[in-house]
Amino acid sequence: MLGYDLYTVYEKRRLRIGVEYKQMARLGILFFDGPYQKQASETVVKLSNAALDKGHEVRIFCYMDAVNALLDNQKKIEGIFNIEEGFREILTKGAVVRLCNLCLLVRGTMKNCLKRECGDVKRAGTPDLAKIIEETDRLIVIC
Amino acid sequence: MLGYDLYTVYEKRRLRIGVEYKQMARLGILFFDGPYQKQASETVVKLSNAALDKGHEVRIFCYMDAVNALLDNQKKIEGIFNIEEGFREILTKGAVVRLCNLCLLVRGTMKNCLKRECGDVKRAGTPDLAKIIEETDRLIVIC
Amino acid sequence: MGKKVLYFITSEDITGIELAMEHSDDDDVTILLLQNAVYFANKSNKAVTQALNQNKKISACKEHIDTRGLSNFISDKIKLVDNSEIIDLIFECETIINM
Amino acid sequence: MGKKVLYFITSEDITGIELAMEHSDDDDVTILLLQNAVYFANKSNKAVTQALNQNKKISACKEHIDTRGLSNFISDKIKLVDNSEIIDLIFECETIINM
Amino acid sequence: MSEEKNIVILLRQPPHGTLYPVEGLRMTVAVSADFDPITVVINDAVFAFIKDVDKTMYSMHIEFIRNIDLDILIDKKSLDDRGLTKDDLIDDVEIKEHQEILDIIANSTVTIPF
Amino acid sequence: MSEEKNIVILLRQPPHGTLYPVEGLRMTVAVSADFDPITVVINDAVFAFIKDVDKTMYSMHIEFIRNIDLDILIDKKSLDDRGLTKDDLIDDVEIKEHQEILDIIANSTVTIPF
Repeated sequence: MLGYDLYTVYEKRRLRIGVEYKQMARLGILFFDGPYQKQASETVVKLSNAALDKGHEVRIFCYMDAVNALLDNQKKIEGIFNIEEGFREILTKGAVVRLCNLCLLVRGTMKNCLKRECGDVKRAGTPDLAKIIEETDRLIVIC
Repeated sequence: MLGYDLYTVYEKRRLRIGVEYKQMARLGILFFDGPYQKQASETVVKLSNAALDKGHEVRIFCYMDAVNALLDNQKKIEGIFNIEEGFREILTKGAVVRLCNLCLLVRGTMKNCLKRECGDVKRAGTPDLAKIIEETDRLIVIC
Repeated sequence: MGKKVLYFITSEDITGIELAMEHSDDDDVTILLLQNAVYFANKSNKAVTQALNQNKKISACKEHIDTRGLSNFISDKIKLVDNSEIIDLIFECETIINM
Repeated sequence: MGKKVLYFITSEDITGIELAMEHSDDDDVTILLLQNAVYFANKSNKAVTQALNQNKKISACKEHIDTRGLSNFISDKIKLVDNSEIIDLIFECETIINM
Repeated sequence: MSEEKNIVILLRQPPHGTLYPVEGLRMTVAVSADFDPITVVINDAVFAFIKDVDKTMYSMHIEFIRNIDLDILIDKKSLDDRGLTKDDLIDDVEIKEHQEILDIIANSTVTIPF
Repeated sequence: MSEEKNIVILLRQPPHGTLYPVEGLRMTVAVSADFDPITVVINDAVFAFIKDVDKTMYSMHIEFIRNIDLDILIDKKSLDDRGLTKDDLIDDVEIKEHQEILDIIANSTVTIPF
């Protein structure tokens, strides 16, 4: 929700101050890997934070194992970057997160993901990635 | 439970018929990958089935993402080998499955795994892998 | 002949095959390819061709070759084995080198 | 100069660097290395040395270089960038080739 | 904005053992509603299009992509490296010289790897 | 039975970006209660033992392994391939010629890769 509110703000800002808007752009992020096995989900969180802190908008599509990055109850362990906390933070800052529905279903993790009260996180289909590509200025893929 | 009962049977059989016992051996399996991203969990199920069908005993240690192979509610999708069903089958046939406790905790999937009524599946620590190595005749690792 | 050794190769890391090729000829070495490691069985793969020339035994999981449609692309010298034969091979060998 | 192109390389697949090296000199090409792709920045890596000789720009994620303790092993010609600079680079380039 | 974006879906991983190439094709299909994505096939992903490979998960997507006249382009260099030829492949794909593949990637707005 | 088993824990992946090498060392520690595992380090895993690498997750295991007098052996060939020398590494490891590494693996009962 927050993400789309920010979007409205940017649009208004664009109409108002033109050039300045250019520095506020929209970043799309796609990734495939689950947390704790590979670094991708940590990189997604850190780059999202950097983009959000610079005033950009961030829209993330979690594909395949990446849906598990949004699981609830990830235990904090010293020395390991907690992925759930990372996603909670960027959701609070307005990031939009879409989770591949079919990927959740097949893995049996449909019911254990972060809920809407954490921010604009929703189940989605592959067409939603097309939408993210269409509505953002750049798409990066974290392998 | 069944696994350990079979173990007792084999021990008795060893004492009774000596040589014949050699054909009933114990296979340890270690793997690291979750379901649906890589083939490892499917291979584990198929090799376990083959070993169990030949009368061998099978003890599996699920490390890192592999713990997610035992998640409940994995939706059946046509054309995709259902990993939950595969593990339910080998558990019924007496396979022993141990899940790395810390790996479950950090992933937030502790409460969603197959329960004891499915067979001898339990949370465990790395010392339990040492035990599996000690108590089996061969250890294979599926990468 | 020394002991029977099985290189049990399930990953696409060529290191396993390289190690097997460097393994002492005193032992009876079999290289078993599974999962995407079966692509190493492709005739155009130099390491495997060299291993075959060195008279190392190479087997590959039949199901994994078939799914990938590779049966026409692999050398005749590679033995295709089913899951039951793989289990036998595992227990026949005294040493298992997983890769 | 043509357009600005970013090779955004986050995987340990050398193909991304090979493609970048074959990219037309008409464009302004930057290769950005992240995650374990930063190992390609090692001085002893031939592909990256060649890319530097071709005057391709190479950047690497500073945090990922530091965690891996690689700062003494990489060429001076590789620019270390923080996450904020990575975001700027992404928006400066018109084409993003992810690998 | 959408008309200006040239999207390349880059398949690079082998067809079985991971779901990457099949998910890549699924993405080509999904993205085709808004764009005209080009599917480019390099490295071990070329094995996804040999005649005898199990296509249970693939055929639906390949057929859809052919029916809407989008291209699946195979890198000839990747074929050569693997000792494969045109005759080994199904008819629904087109083989391109390596330089053409490079040009297509260079002219994309975004390349998405699978 | 347990005394006869020679276990090699084979580290082959880089130290960060995946948890494989640290999990491998954790396994060496766990297995050391019942066996005398040898940790063998090849390929990009050698980077886990350079001086400047972040060892937050590693140091505890490395210290434990040293304290119980188990060996961490580094393949010299893997070092050479990466332009690394003994001076780049921490003191708790031992460099072995490639042939010795091969012999140790050949003489194992089971080699477990990470």
